[in-house]
Amino acid sequence: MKIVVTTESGQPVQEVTSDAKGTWEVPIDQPGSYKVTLDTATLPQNMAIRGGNNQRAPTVYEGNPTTVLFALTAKGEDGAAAPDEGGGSSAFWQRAAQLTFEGFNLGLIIALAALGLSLIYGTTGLTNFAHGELVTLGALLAYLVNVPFGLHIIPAAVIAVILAGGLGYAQDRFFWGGLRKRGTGIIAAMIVSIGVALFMRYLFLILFGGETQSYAQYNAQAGIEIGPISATPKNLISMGIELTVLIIVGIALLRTRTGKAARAVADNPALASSSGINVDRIIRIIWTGGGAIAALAGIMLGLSQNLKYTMGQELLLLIFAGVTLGGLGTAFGALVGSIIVGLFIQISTLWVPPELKNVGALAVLILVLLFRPQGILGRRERIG
Amino acid sequence: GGGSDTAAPSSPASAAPSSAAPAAQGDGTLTLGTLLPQTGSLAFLGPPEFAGVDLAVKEINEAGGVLGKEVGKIHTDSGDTTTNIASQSVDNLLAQKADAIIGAASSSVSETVIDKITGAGVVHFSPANTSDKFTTIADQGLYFRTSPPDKLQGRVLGDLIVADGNATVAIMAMQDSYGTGLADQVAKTVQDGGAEVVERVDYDPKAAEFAADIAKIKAKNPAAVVLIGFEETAKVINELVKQGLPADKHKWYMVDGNTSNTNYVKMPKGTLKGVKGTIPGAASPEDFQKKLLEINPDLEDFSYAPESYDAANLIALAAEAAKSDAGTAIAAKLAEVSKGGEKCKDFPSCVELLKAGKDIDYDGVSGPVEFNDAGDPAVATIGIYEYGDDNKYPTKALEYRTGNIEG
Amino acid sequence: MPREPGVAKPDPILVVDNVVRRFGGLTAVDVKHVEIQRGSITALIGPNGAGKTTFFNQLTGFDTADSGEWTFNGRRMNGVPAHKVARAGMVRTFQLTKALSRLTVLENMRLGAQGQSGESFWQALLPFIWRSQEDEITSRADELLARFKLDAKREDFAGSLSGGQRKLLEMARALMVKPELVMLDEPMAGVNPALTQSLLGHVKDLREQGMSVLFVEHDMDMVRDISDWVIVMAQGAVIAEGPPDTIMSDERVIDAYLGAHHDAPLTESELEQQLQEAEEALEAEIEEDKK
Amino acid sequence: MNAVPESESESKAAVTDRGDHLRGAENAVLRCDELIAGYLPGVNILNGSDLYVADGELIGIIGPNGAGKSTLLKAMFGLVNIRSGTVTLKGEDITNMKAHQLVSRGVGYVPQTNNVFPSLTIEENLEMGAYQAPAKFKERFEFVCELFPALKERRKQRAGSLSGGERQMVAMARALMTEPSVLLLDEPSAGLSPKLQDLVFIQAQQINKAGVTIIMVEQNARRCLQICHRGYVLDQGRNAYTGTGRQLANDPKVIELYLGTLAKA
Amino acid sequence: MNWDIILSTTVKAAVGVETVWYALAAIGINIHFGYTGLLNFGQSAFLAVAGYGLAVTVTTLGLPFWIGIGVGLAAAVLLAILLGIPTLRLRADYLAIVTIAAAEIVRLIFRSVEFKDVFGGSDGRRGFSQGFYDINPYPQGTYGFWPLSFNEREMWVLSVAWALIAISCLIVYLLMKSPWGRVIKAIREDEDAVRSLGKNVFSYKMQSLILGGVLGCLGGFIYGLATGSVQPDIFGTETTFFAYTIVILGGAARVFGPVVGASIFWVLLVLVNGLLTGAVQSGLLPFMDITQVGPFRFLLVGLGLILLLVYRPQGIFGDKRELAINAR
Ligand SMILES: Nc1ncnc2c1ncn2[C@@H]1O[C@H](COP(=O)(O)OP(=O)(O)OP(=O)(O)O)[C@@H](O)[C@H]1O
Ligand SMILES: Nc1ncnc2c1ncn2[C@@H]1O[C@H](COP(=O)(O)OP(=O)(O)OP(=O)(O)O)[C@@H](O)[C@H]1O
Ligand SMILES: [Mg+2]
Ligand SMILES: [Mg+2]
Repeated sequence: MKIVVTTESGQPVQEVTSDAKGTWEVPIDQPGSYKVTLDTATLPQNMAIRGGNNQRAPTVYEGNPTTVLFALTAKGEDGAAAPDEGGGSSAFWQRAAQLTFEGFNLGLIIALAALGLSLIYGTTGLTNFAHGELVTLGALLAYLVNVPFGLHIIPAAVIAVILAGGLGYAQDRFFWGGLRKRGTGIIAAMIVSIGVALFMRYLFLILFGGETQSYAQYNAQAGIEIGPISATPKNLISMGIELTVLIIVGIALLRTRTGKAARAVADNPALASSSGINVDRIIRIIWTGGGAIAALAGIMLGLSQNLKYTMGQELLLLIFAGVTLGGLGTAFGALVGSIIVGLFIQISTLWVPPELKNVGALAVLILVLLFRPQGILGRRERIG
Repeated sequence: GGGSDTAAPSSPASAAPSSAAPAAQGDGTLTLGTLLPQTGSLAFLGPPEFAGVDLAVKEINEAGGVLGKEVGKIHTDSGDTTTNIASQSVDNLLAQKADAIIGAASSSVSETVIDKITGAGVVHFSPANTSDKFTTIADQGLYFRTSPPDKLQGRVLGDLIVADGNATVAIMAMQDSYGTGLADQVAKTVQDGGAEVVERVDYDPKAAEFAADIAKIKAKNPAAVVLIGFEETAKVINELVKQGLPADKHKWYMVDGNTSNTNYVKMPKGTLKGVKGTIPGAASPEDFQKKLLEINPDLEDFSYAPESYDAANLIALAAEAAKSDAGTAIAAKLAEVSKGGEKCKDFPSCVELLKAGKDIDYDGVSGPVEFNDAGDPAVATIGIYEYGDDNKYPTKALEYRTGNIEG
Repeated sequence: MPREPGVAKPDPILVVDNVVRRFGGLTAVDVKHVEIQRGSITALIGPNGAGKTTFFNQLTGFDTADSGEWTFNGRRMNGVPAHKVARAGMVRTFQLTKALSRLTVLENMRLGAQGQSGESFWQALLPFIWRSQEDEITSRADELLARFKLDAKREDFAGSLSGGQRKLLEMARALMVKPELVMLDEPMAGVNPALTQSLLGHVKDLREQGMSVLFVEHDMDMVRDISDWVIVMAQGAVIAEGPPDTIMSDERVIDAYLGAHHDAPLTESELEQQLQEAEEALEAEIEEDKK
Repeated sequence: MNAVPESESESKAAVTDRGDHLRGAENAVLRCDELIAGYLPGVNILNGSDLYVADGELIGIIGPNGAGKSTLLKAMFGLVNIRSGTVTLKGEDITNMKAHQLVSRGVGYVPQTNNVFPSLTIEENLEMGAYQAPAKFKERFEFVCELFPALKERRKQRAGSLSGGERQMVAMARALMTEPSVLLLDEPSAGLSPKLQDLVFIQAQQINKAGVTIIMVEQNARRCLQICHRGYVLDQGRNAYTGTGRQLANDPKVIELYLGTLAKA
Repeated sequence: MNWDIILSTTVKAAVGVETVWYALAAIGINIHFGYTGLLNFGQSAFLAVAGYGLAVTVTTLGLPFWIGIGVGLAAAVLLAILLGIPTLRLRADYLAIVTIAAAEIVRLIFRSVEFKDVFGGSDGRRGFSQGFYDINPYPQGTYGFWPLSFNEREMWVLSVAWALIAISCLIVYLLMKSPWGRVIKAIREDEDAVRSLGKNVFSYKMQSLILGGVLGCLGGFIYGLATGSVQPDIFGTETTFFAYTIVILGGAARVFGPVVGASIFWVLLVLVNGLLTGAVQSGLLPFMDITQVGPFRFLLVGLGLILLLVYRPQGIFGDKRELAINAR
């Protein structure tokens, strides 16, 4: 193939013919802009330049080679070679399918994290800004057991969830319970939770460092194709676990005696106590469960997205959005709301740039609340 | 830990804080302040940067210090813009009569404090700012940086991509001045070279996950994927592999921010095989990294350690050359010691030359660092590295390219 | 006047037509036609869950009726927001009290006064504009507080009041508005009888001054004592209307609402009888248990 | 103890006297001695109340608004912090014991306000009433539904949407779910229709006949005094008068200050 | 340890730039949350639109400084109205999340590559403060006495800021003593009751939102002018959280609460930092690395916040009685 190199103004520099591999080289003695033209007549038969343009305008800098590329495609395939334009609609739907899946994937993790928040909010009225840190805690505990101790991630996760449950218990036993006893108001408690969040987050930073880490297993697992979707086995199993936990907890709250007692405590602790419910015990159960569930959410997040000391904090806004959207204080509300948040984040990227993906989800949150001020599953209170 | 604590008789002897004396006079002791992230979203960059400065100060003091006195250093936290404590840290440094401040990592943080620092006649020297604003900013000639030259790096990387025969390229860039600056340059070079940028995604590094971003790239099925970012790239790679864009089917390219020998080792063997990355600096980073590990054995990431190290050395040399530790005096000499003279590669050898009355040209670990009038590096060397089966890159680069940054 | 539900009154202040409110399958309110006489005290009675409070909510704009319309002083009021209803002169109290907890009792009272120039943003910044009006409001509030036996609590937070005191504050605060029609939802439930009695005197005074009163109450002594007219609701609908005495001897009302021991307080013998009944029932129960 | 109005000699009801209390309280099921309690630091609402109730007795407490009646019940039931004084149940000191512990000792309580769980259904509300004895739920549920048939139809309705009177029924029913041996009722008849008020008073008597000790706070003072064995008049956190129900009801001073003459008219 | 430095930086922090702009933000929050009971977690958005309004007007559009201030104020009012219309009907907890969401949307848009030409992406904008310093009455030099010393620029910013704080406090004081303030506080307690007394609750809430937004947005100006630049990330949720912390520290619904709270907050941050750095450098804390001072400081701040609220839940100026009423 013949290639003509000229300066920007058209002054000829050299003509070369490419070698068998299709490469060529032109020495030049001055940096600057050049024009490189490929003589299409010299192309092999049945071949064409991708995109059709046979001119390139590279800038050459002192001391460095500059490469130009004439990508060739079989003639006639030129149109099809640009699937981004021609085959647009099927690619669009494939992406939409993938994004829907990702929406559920993310939504379920949010839901799991939101469940813990919602439970604790429900029973104690505490808007826990440290909940993100509980999520991080679970992930880091599992890391601790998994990497330095070398235990496989599955038993490590089990241990971490149990530990986190224990820590949840301890947190209420030694901290929040005491505050309740002193009659700390819910606003004051909310600010305290900001303090707890700061404390825990920076403790993590000191102990764990600022870098991103990953578990020893299932890292960068290859995806498998399921129809239009590609997913990793770990995703699918995680989603199964998440859904199971969510449904079990949701039903337990509605059906079991302790679950009902938890809702009673949420409504009116003094009356619950008057009915013979040990309020502190119920709250401790909720903290234990909430801590454990948050930890599980953290581990799931860590499995799919690696670990960092701010991982929970970065999810917190989405968690709040999920809880609120569903209706504060209901378990299934947290599930529905979170999945909607997850779906909107992902699917909105079909139209908005991914850097603004949270904008779409948050805007939907605002819109929904405009029409249903009590959230999707929440109920209006009667007046009077 | 590490030996960093030993060499820190930090406060100047004559510390009586008299407000009347402008800091510009100098007090005979060169005091380096650092304003680097101990907290915030760039906290992972803090340890290597601090270690770089520590290493330099250690070497300088072992070589007899500057102007016959040990160099002092004061470390402060720049946080990130969300917490806004940088300005308090600067107050603190100025109160302690720092003559030059090394920092910040984030361009945004630097912007919030540059007026304050340069207003006090102190050198503001960033190892990591890449925003092009600083080229034109009103800095009274006191702002410098050794940060990776993204124009040259972008050109080298872009050319590499074209040379590898990739006709379609997708760019996944972290959304800040570093990422977008580099991405713009890569995109331009790639397009000039005849390949097509089929997708460009700017992502928020704080996002919980990157599934949608990768899905967008996947839809265009590019031959090459350029990953521009920091350590969150590990998450991006997870997602690439998951969505069926592995390195053996699509070529991945990385940049200095994420070409790492520690971040990806836990991934399955061969995940990064054949991936190429560019890192500024002529020498293999390996030796330097060993020295850093003596300073801080916990280091896992080495980003900007060379730049920080060079910054400290250059300031010390400039002070020595100016025979003064005053900020303005140092600033006046910084360009001179960085270029045009006898080449030398570390503080002891350079200072020898200076003492012998020679003109020097310091070539650092991060590259040849020659300052132009704006205080930006003018020349740089970029190494191109390739990952092996063990998800690590070898000490030896495939190729080094040196060039003028502006072209 | 005839006693059928929905009779026309000579000078009605409030006229209600076909107000319906459903909650799911339950029709809480379904009032065909009702008129409230100006300058009189009208009682609204009916079993629990008859829809009295819900009816109040519709009329005062706190809830939206499914259908229906009503006029106050000849002005159509459906769809009018709550605060405009109140400004028009129709003020209600709440059955489950709404004390403004972290305001003092006095501030609660002052809030009720209408037309305060200091409530507009710009005038609020200039105290001399509203100072004298504030003084006048305060003295009126103090008068009412004394009458409602809340003067000792004047400077306390309303949140620290007892259940009965809250009821009193709720009513006193509504009177601060100087409404044309005041709608009281069980104002005296939980208020001690001696005080109730003195307050009834006050309400009668207000009637003399031309105020109209519509109130819900389960205390028949009180209803009999002060009301000029009684409206009976059951299952959302108005089932009877009339002067207190006639209503209270109405079989249907006794059946649905008053029960057997409604009229005078129990005599000794009645009490004995009641005890006996109770005992018998109990024994029967015990018998049954044994089986 | 402070002085009370001078008219002691004429009144049939006795002005409270500590000696009487100590004598009467010897075999009491539940007794309070010199209770001092309050909500806000430094402000005492109860100023040394004494009260006792013997086994199987029905006690009425009346008094003006804000006298501390509800506070007294709450203090006995562990819902207000007692600053000094003691509460004794069947010889056991239960001062400041938690409410749920008292429930397991057979005490039941119906609060004056906020007495239902608004987001639970009626049925769940009642289930919470039987929290410590779930096995009995079915049987007791049938029993309370007979008392208040309205509840059975609505068992799936959320208590938060109920009318004032309906809530009161739920509150009463919830306390009856446990079959308590001592029952504290705070204005159980408030907000109920006359017919149901009757029912409440009759039921109270019936339950009492079956051996349950009852302490009842009422503003429907006449009715209350008619059925109770003994009554206390509370004023400013102290017992002003005590006596049998009939004594109190006919005491001119009590009538003037607390009962009013309305009902007689 | 160098006590002189620690002390002087600490005293400086008590009146410094951070303190003043956080105080202004907190004064706004105090109006929203302390007095009206609006859980506005989007205060940072008010600061952001003001700062960016000024910056974009001056840099992108090239208009004079004073027009920039006007645009910033107008943007804050507009934001309050836009935010208020959908949210003021919501229950407090819902309002909180919606305002956080709105503030995040504002921030994400300001930092996006998509709108980089207007807002400058993640690096923000600079070079708009000249008009402000042009009217600086202080000649060049150093002002103040030990341990406070400021250059003429800082002096000018601080003078203006403290004047704004004084005016804001006066406004808050006058308003909250007035019947207007009574309505506002009553809304905090129970909207329905206020409605039943004939007050237009929505309108009052909107007035409160606008007032708090405008006073808060002054903090955005001060920040922008003092640093000479605006960045999107400074206007994230942390800023709002810290401002809330400041309000609670000082005592909610107290006129000087936010001002005192802001001083204490920054004094604590700087003092802890100074002490820790000093201690580490002089080898008192052998287990700690100097680079861990940053995180450790925030850890202590978290701890301090917890302890303060545990032992003085009403804040410095707050009224304990109010808390007891509100306890759940
Ligand atoms: N928001 C609601 N959702 C469902 N049902 C409701 C709601 N509000 C009221 N109800 C039902 O409507 C009926 C009427 O209630 P309302 O409060 O009006 O009764 P009332 O006549 O005031 O009774 P009371 O004398 O007990 O106060 C009741 O059966 C109640 O359960
Ligand atoms: N939560 C509280 N906080 C502070 N003070 C309170 C609180 N509850 C009640 N009080 C005060 O305690 C006193 C007694 O209240 P309590 O509720 O015991 O009165 P009561 O006798 O039951 O009155 P009522 O007949 O009106 O129900 C009142 O003066 C009231 O102001
Ligand atoms: Mg009612
Ligand atoms: Mg009471």
